Amino acid sequence: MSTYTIPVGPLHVALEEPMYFKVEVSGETVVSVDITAGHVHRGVEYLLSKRTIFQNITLTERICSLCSNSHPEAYCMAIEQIAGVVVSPRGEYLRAVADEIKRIASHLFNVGIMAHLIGFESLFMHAMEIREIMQDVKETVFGNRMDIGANCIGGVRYDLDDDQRSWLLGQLDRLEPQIDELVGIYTTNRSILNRTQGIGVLSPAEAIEYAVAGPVARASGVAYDVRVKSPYTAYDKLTVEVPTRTAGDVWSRAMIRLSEVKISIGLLRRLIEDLPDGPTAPAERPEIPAGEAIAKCEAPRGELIYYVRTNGTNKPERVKWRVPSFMNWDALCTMLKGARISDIALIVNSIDPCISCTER
Amino acid sequence: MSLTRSQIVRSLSARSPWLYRINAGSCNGCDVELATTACIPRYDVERLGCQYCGSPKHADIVLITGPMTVRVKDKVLRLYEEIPDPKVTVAVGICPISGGVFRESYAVCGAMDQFLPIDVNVPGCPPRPQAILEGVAKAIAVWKERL
Amino acid sequence: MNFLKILARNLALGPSTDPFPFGETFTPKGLRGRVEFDAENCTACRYCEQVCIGGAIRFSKTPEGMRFLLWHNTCTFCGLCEFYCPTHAIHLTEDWHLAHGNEDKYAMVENGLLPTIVCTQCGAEAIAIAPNPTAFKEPATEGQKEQYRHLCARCRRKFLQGAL
Amino acid sequence: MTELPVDLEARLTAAAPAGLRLIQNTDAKGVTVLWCELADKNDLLGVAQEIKAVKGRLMTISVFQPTPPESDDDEEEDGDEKSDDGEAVPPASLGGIAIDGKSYELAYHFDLDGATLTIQVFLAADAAEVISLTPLFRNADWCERDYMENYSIHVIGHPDPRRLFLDPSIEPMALERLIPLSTLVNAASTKALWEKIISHQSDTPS
Amino acid sequence: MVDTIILLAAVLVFPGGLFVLALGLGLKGVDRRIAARLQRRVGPPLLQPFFDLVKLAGKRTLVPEDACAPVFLGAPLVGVVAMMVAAALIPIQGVYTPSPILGDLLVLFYLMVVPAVVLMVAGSSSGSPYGAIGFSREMTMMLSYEVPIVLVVVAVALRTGMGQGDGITFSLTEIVHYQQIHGAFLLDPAMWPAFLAFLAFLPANLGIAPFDIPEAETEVLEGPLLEYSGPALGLFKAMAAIKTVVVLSLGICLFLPNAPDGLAGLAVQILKLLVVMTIGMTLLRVSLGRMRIDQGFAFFLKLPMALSIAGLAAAALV
Repeated sequence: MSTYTIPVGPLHVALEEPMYFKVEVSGETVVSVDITAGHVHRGVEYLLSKRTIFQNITLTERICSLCSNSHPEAYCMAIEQIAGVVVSPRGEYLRAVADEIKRIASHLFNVGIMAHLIGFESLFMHAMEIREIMQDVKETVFGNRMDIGANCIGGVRYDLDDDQRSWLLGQLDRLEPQIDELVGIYTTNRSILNRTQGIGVLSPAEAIEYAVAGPVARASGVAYDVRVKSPYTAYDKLTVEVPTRTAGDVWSRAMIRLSEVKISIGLLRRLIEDLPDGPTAPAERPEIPAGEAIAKCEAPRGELIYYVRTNGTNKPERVKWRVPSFMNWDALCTMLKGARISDIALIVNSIDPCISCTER
Repeated sequence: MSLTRSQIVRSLSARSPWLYRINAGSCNGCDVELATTACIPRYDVERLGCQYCGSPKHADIVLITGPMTVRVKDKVLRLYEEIPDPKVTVAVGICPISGGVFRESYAVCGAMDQFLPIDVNVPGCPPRPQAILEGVAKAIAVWKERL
Repeated sequence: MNFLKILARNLALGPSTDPFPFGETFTPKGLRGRVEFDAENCTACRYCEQVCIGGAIRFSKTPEGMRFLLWHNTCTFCGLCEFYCPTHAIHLTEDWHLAHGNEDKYAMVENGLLPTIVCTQCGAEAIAIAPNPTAFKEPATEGQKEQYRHLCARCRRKFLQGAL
Repeated sequence: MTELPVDLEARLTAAAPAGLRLIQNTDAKGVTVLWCELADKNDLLGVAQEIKAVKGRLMTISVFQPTPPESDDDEEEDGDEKSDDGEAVPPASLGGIAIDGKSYELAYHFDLDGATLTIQVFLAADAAEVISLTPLFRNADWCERDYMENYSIHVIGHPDPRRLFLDPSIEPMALERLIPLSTLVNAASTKALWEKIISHQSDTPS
Repeated sequence: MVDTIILLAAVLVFPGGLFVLALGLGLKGVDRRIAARLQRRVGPPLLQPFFDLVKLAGKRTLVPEDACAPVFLGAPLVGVVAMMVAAALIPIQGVYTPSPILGDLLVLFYLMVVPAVVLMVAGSSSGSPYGAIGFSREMTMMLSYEVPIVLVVVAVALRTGMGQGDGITFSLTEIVHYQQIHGAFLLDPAMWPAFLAFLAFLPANLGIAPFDIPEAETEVLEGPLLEYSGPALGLFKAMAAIKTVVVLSLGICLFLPNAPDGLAGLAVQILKLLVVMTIGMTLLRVSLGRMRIDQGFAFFLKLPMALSIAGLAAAALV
């Protein structure tokens, strides 16, 4: 059968964000994929060096709204290293709280979208309704449903009083049984299993070759989690379980995410219950001297690394970051090869691509 | 007589606004909130007669997010042309309204209303689903006038 | 077929749909919405302007005084201005009803004016600003604050040193 | 927790005959960060091979043009935090490449089981060439394409040196061109915007 | 002359034409409402499909540059007319008996293929790659479900014919009549395999999950309909609505036509349509995800095929 090329994207309903693939197909089977990137390139790296160090807290948050806590967190951690600011224990715990809340919401969104791509609207709605618990938590605790604005240089901008803590724990109690039920559905429902098992496979060797990160790596047997390997904020005081699977297919990635949601609920309980007393952030705006630093954190999609260089002025000289989707996206070429047209969107979604993060 | 008939037709038609969304380089916050607004039981746009459509040719109300990057500009404009009149455009989030925080970048064209007519703005970063619903309701009112 | 159980439960529980836009919706306390500026408390330190990534805040000198403008259509509602404001002169309200027709685009503004005054001490022209609470050794009384607002920069300094 | 190879320093030193400067820091949480400045860019491949041999993973590559210490040109306004004079920024890199605002610094960030090892390489503006690490680390591909379009650095032996993110209509070397100069002619400028807002304000009685 | 008028009335007013269109849109409204309730939503107004149709009728139709305009615009019209005729072919026990001039089960059978063919023509004439994929998928699906449904129909025809003693009959009127006297086939265990095969055919023919593969929005946008807009798209929506009634009515005809005379008969018919739709369509589409095209194809080659063969054997032998 002769091959022909179909364009997927850049403005495609199944994709949350504009990404563009030229997919060469033979019948319904993908022969090769060419990724054309850059539709969401907004020149944020340039903008960061034009704005002040404090403005950039918010600008890094707007790089991507699904990882919108991880970016400013890593950025602030790098600036703190340069300025020698030590975050108070309460600030560290609250940072981790914000991190885990975002992780749960992000993972549930991805898992829900997977059902949507299978055409299983009821399950999609069900997962998204569960996610609404977390959205309400964000809106109530932080004031916005996506860009929570938790971080500032030297700590966090929000605080939890006793009422909010018990309310939060109550929300987690509401969430947990629903997650358990959701895991049950994703583990046994034939509609899900038939469509997601065995497609978009990335073998453990390929995972290492492409240096993929986050749930994609863990679904291919690479047990790497920044929270464990190089702990930041309060994670050195917690035991973070790192789930792994070896099949490396679309389904495994979804299951890893669901397991991580469960683990995050446990972590959140610990963090909220053990919340130490003290200030959340320094009273004064710190002075930022010249210097360079690296900060890493585990974004919902995996390892996020920030390199910041300052020169003593109020603007950073260079801010560079690498998001997990950067490598995961490149690995799509391997995952998509031999897939069917109907699975393209599913496979793309399975890496939970953050285009805006990647293209900046 | 003909006037009343067209009025009836117009008010019936106004109860079927189909939505289409265009991402012009957004950070995905507004898109996630749009998906939430459009598809989940809690906000249920179907109550307003809305439904999401996969083709621009089926659309009546266009929701645009993102600061219009240089790369997508032509594609967005082409897509916008494909949508049959009468149509109403809603800018969701501050990026399409003013360029937002990405204004002044070399890769961003800035405010969307320089390139295509915008009818309703829903500021926010991102706006909450209720605010988007409010914007859609405003857009439906505008649309009814154009039918 | 485990999903049928959920469908049956959904049917039994009834719709979970928020009544908005036909009825009231919930608005959490602390939602970051429309920004409010209180010129009475502003110290004109302009920290808010410096930390605003959207460039939504602008102070400008006019004959009437120092003018504060905030355009909501480029405001990210991040709250950094509120966080860094020493006197709570700027704060985010819970009002999220900001959707508007494009004709009102440039009217989505929060206005404020720090009026031009004549210094009660030396008669020089100055801008009325509130004192930063950290400037006082002891918490300032209302009277002291009022007095401070009507001084020029030089007399303010003297005032704080207790020289007036 | 991280366990660094015991002979790491020896391996790196052996791989960089032209010399290197290695600094190691471990923070209170036990996270180790290593900075390694190479005197000669030609040692890069050898060092990278050693890192690969100890199962290092390339995380990303940061590139920029370090500003010389006395250049404060790009402080247009409200520069209330001027850097102190006589700051200890070396005028030249370890390998003797002058930091004149035009030379490049390449920082290759590697992960060694949780520890971060940054290999810094300096390129003079007139010899802005560096070898591609893509054959060694598959994921260097996009990183190298990324900096090729932002800086005028030639990567030797890159398998697919197309543009990555920049639209063809945007002139190349975006970061090199724009950061020091800020030559922005864009309809989206803040100044034009505020003129509109203010004129609208004066139209409407408050 | 009178015959012609009656025929035209049957095709254009009742039970075809306006009546079946209204019924189809009404059913669709109920379907969306029930689906919404199952998903914890309020859902659209019951009359939403009417609003949609009125709106589409008022919009402009754009013909893509690459498309052949007469074919592109003619296709949906042919589909609607075919479905209206098909609706006039199906008897409603106690209410309507179609004129034998219109034809029998075999004619109906051909007419029911028309929508799929029309979609294929639409998909291939639109000049969009997604339309082309939709075309090939529509074809694949049709190939897979057509054989089982033929066997089901033959089984029913055989059962009726044998019961009447003349081998096989393709007259729907007779099939209905036979069941009215001898009891519905639904209550005849020998016909159960055929009935089950029909239930599997239902979602495939109507393009409902798990077999909504040709129109899958997230995969091929809306497949053949991608390039359509305005009244032409409205015609497709009308065609789909009428087709729903036709296919469901056929099922009722084949397996459970029994009903009283007159208005009560009409009420019973509508009630049956609602029940079959809720179970055979609504519940299915909210509780399942989509299959992949190869999975859908393989599915029909296995279970429905076996069921329909078993059904035929049972109809002939038991």
